[in-house]
Amino acid sequence: MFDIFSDIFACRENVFTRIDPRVKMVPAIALILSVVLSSKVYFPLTVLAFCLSAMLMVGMPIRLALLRIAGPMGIVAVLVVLQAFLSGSTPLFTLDFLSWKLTATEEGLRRGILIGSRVLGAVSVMLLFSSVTPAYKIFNALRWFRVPEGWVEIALLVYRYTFSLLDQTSDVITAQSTRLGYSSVGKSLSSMGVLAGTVITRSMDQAMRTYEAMTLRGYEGSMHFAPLPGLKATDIRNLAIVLPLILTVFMLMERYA
Amino acid sequence: MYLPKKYSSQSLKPGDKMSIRFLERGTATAFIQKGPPRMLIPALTTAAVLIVLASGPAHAMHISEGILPVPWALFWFALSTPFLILGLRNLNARSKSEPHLKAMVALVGSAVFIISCMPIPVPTAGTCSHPCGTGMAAILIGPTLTVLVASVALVLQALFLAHGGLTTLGADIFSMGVAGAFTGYGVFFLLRKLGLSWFVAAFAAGLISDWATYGATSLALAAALHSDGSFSTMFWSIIVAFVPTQVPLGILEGFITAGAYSFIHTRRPEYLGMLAKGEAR
Amino acid sequence: MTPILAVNASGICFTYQEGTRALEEVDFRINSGEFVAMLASNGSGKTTLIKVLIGLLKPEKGRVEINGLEINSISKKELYQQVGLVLQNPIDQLFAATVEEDVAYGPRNLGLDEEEVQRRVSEALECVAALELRCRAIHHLSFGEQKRVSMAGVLAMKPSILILDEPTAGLDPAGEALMMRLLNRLNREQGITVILATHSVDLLPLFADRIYVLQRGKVLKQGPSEEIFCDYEMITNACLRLPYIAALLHKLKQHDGVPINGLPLTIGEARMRLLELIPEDVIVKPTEATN
Amino acid sequence: MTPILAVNASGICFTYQEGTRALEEVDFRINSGEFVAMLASNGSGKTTLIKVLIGLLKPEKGRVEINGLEINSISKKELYQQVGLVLQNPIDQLFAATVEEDVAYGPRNLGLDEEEVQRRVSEALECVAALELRCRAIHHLSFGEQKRVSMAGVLAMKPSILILDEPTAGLDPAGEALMMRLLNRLNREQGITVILATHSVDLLPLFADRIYVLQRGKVLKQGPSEEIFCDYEMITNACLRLPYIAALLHKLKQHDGVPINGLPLTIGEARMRLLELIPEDVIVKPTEATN
Ligand SMILES: Nc1ncnc2c1ncn2[C@@H]1O[C@H](COP(=O)(O)OP(=O)(O)OP(=O)(O)O)[C@@H](O)[C@H]1O
Ligand SMILES: Nc1ncnc2c1ncn2[C@@H]1O[C@H](COP(=O)(O)OP(=O)(O)OP(=O)(O)O)[C@@H](O)[C@H]1O
Ligand SMILES: [Mg+2]
Ligand SMILES: [Mg+2]
Repeated sequence: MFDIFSDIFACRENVFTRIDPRVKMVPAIALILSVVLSSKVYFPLTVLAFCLSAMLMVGMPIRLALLRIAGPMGIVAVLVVLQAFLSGSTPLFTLDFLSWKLTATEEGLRRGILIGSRVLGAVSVMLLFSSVTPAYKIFNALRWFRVPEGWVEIALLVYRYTFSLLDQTSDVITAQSTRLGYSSVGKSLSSMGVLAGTVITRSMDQAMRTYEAMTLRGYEGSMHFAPLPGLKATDIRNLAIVLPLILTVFMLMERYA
Repeated sequence: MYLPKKYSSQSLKPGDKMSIRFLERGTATAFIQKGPPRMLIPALTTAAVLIVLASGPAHAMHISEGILPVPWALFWFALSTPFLILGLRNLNARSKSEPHLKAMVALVGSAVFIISCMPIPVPTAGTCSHPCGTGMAAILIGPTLTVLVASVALVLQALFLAHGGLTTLGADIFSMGVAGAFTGYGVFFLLRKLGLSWFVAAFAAGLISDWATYGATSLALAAALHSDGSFSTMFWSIIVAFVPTQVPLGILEGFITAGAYSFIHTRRPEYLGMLAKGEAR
Repeated sequence: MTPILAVNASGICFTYQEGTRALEEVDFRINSGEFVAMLASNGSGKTTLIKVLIGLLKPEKGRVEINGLEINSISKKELYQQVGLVLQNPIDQLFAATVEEDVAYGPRNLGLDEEEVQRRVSEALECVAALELRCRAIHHLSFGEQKRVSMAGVLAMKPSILILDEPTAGLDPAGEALMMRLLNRLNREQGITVILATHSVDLLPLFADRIYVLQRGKVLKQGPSEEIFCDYEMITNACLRLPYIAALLHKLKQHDGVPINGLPLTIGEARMRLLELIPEDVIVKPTEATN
Repeated sequence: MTPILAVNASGICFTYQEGTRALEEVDFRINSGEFVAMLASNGSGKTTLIKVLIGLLKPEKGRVEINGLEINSISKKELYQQVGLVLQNPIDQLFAATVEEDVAYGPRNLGLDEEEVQRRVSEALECVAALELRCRAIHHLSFGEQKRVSMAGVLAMKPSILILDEPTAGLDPAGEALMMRLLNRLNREQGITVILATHSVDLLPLFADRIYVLQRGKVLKQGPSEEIFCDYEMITNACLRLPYIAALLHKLKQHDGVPINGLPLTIGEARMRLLELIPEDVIVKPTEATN
């Protein structure tokens, strides 16, 4: 679990990481919105294919890309089943489940697949976006979109310390499991309570030390951020190309595919 | 404000076309006449499916990106934004007199985030799932700040783990942050007022906040997904489907919250005082 | 037949999920009862190797045997009764409220009865010279005491192999010496195999039977400390240095042409070698030799 | 008139809330431009003293002056522009997401304009030889890099006094040497007063002008390193030890009766002294002396 938690790809040099995060954010949101609005599976699936190949292109191992998409895949499967059995009217096939008969419907299945494709498409956009943009850049960019600075300040601190707390947490888990703290359900429970307590007290200790360190460098209750640089003309030009492109592809696929 | 029509028609009439399709056998028809059990069968089905698909429940606490239609996404955003603003106001107001507050809130936030990533075994389903940690956070830093922290954690989870997402952020903030935090805090506060021990109160806070989160998530999911079917069938199916994981998970979360709280209570009581300012203890 | 090795890891490769290649074809073989040091600079893969040895990380390639048994073939319980791991940071390892409870944590998880648990706690605390700390609260212990107690917690599981990640990091000289002597005693008296990861070189020659030098996830060289520290180039290559004493004598030998046999690594040895060179008549009134 | 002292603390007493008496009548006086080490074993009060010096803890008794001004009489902002503190654990100190932001944090809080902030960031990073890390995320840095960056963050405030809590703890030999050379350069080239707390003795003689030895919150002795390490008893008393080189020569002198003047503390010095003693005819073909 903790292993997936890494933003090393986002810190590599490539075409995508060089783009200003504010500029990346706009098409990402546009993509997600149009995926969610789409009424046919083609557009979401195109987006999924595009994002997956882009992820591979920026050097993410296939295994990791699949691992990241595995969770949503599970949800998709559930969704398809849920929709197939719980909505629609045209019977497709019937299952004997214990003593009951369950009927899957065509509309339900369709709808399930549509929603499933939306999930995969939208999630893959998120994943691509996060694997080419470090979270701190996203948070900083959010200031430009008028997200309150207090929120950004908290988010940046959370982001920073999550990594070091994770290391400590995994050390505590290591120590517990080598002393057989997870060898039965009961023990796991109490070990986990202790773990949660340890993580929280650690985090509070860290908070006090961090606050001390911040004071030493002149902190007086709120952070001073660097001014955001102005948008470049090329960025705006690129946006002017990409956004209509997304829109056109979306429209075409909705209408003709 | 856009509100889908069927949102208000929550009750399912006996003999509803939809549920009958599942109950062709005579033995089962008896259920149709009564109340909630008529949801049993679709629910059991979904439960079975969910249990088979181990990753489903693990991620199900957050609504995945792409599930909510745009109007619903906006609706949930509108619902949770006031709470976020409240949290930010609270933060800014308090951090003048308590300059360490921001660091504290942020670090408790990362702790909660990490705890919510801890895989915990769910005995009944034979799978792993994750606690929410919002009940814990609510006891420690209060509900409004918890909403704030949950929103940050959700954004990070959406970015790093593909749990939840951008369009569903509003709904997720509502279920994790608002529903989880306020109920957890309320229960803790109430039980302490009633003179129960803090262990019981913390346990209940963890349990109730977990269940409230799950209730709110099911509500949002059902509202978005029921399409031409009935809202309440969908809602109860989802509820019942999650029962095998969420009931034990809620209890586990209760234990973890109580364990963690007693850990802090015995080792570092000064922090409890520092954060809650004696409110809930 | 060859005797069963305490640790037999061969061809271990490990890559972290995001692609950091942390171990590359590492062979690591420790005999029962040996005292072996893993010497490497920061980020060379010591901790990763340890985690692989103890089954916490699954290697991509390669095979790890503990006391002759493949680690995946035995249960966690059996495994952790044989191998104990002491982490670098003692507070990660001390999670109970008092010393006694913490040391008893492992034995209790083994399902031993209370009497046996208490016996083990006393024994383990005695091993690390911390019996008098028994009833103290963990967060009132000093850093050195915490280190020793965290070791006791592992010893109470009665492992035959003890793996320590930087046991002397952060300790003052007295604590460092105490810790090394403790480890030495456990090794000599109880026959426990000791494997330690470290990047401090000065104390090793006195204690370690054998040293593995790692760099960027590869084993650069392994052998007894005399052999290791002879290879000046390899050592500097690995971002390490000679022990101070060896560095002095190395300089004397290489740059000043003083003829010294071999390369003394410890104070005692260096004294002997130097005394051989210094004319007797210079020495004034040798007081009673107290070694 | 006497010159203004960089740090002038007198009669400092400090007791922690739960009753640990951490400092007792400590006098601590540092001249401008000095390189002073605070040498003490674990738990002797080094960190506490540092926190008192920088105003994070209020002493019960005693008075602290920085550059001639009582610390309570000036604003925090002024104080922290004069004194910088580098904490032991870089994780505590690096709270921003990237190196650049972290180093810029202090200057921004000083209210400088963006250009000046950027200039200071570059300068500070250059001082610690970390310019190429500028755009990296903090959590991707190695431990040694983190230490240097955390120092840069403090240097960007342009303090005239730099206090470091165990700057070399946890670093491998190469990192340790790099850090000490950096500090030495800051001290010699920029005239920054350096005060460091440590319990590793071997590197001090090379760098420190003066050493304060603390024990249980009291100053045991202070003076140049030659004086300090002459007092073998005091050193062992304080749970410390002689540097290895000094220990070797001490043994040779005390136990073997080899007549050595004074007590060489560094490899260079020891080489000279030993060469004086070894007869010329023993030395074989001295190759070209490369110091
Ligand atoms: N959880 C992790 N995820 C990704 N990379 C990691 C992780 N842990 C360690 N690494 C990388 O693997 C390499 C080896 O790290 P490791 O911690 O094993 O080194 P080490 O020798 O123990 O170093 P140190 O002396 O600093 O403890 C390093 O390059 C490190 O950055
Ligand atoms: N926050 C605290 N509350 C109570 N006692 C403390 C606290 N911090 C330190 N002490 C105690 O004060 C004494 C001095 O501690 P201090 O941290 O100053 O030592 P140190 O020389 O920095 O040690 P180390 O080398 O381990 O960092 C110790 O006995 C310690 O237990
Ligand atoms: Mg390590
Ligand atoms: Mg200290």
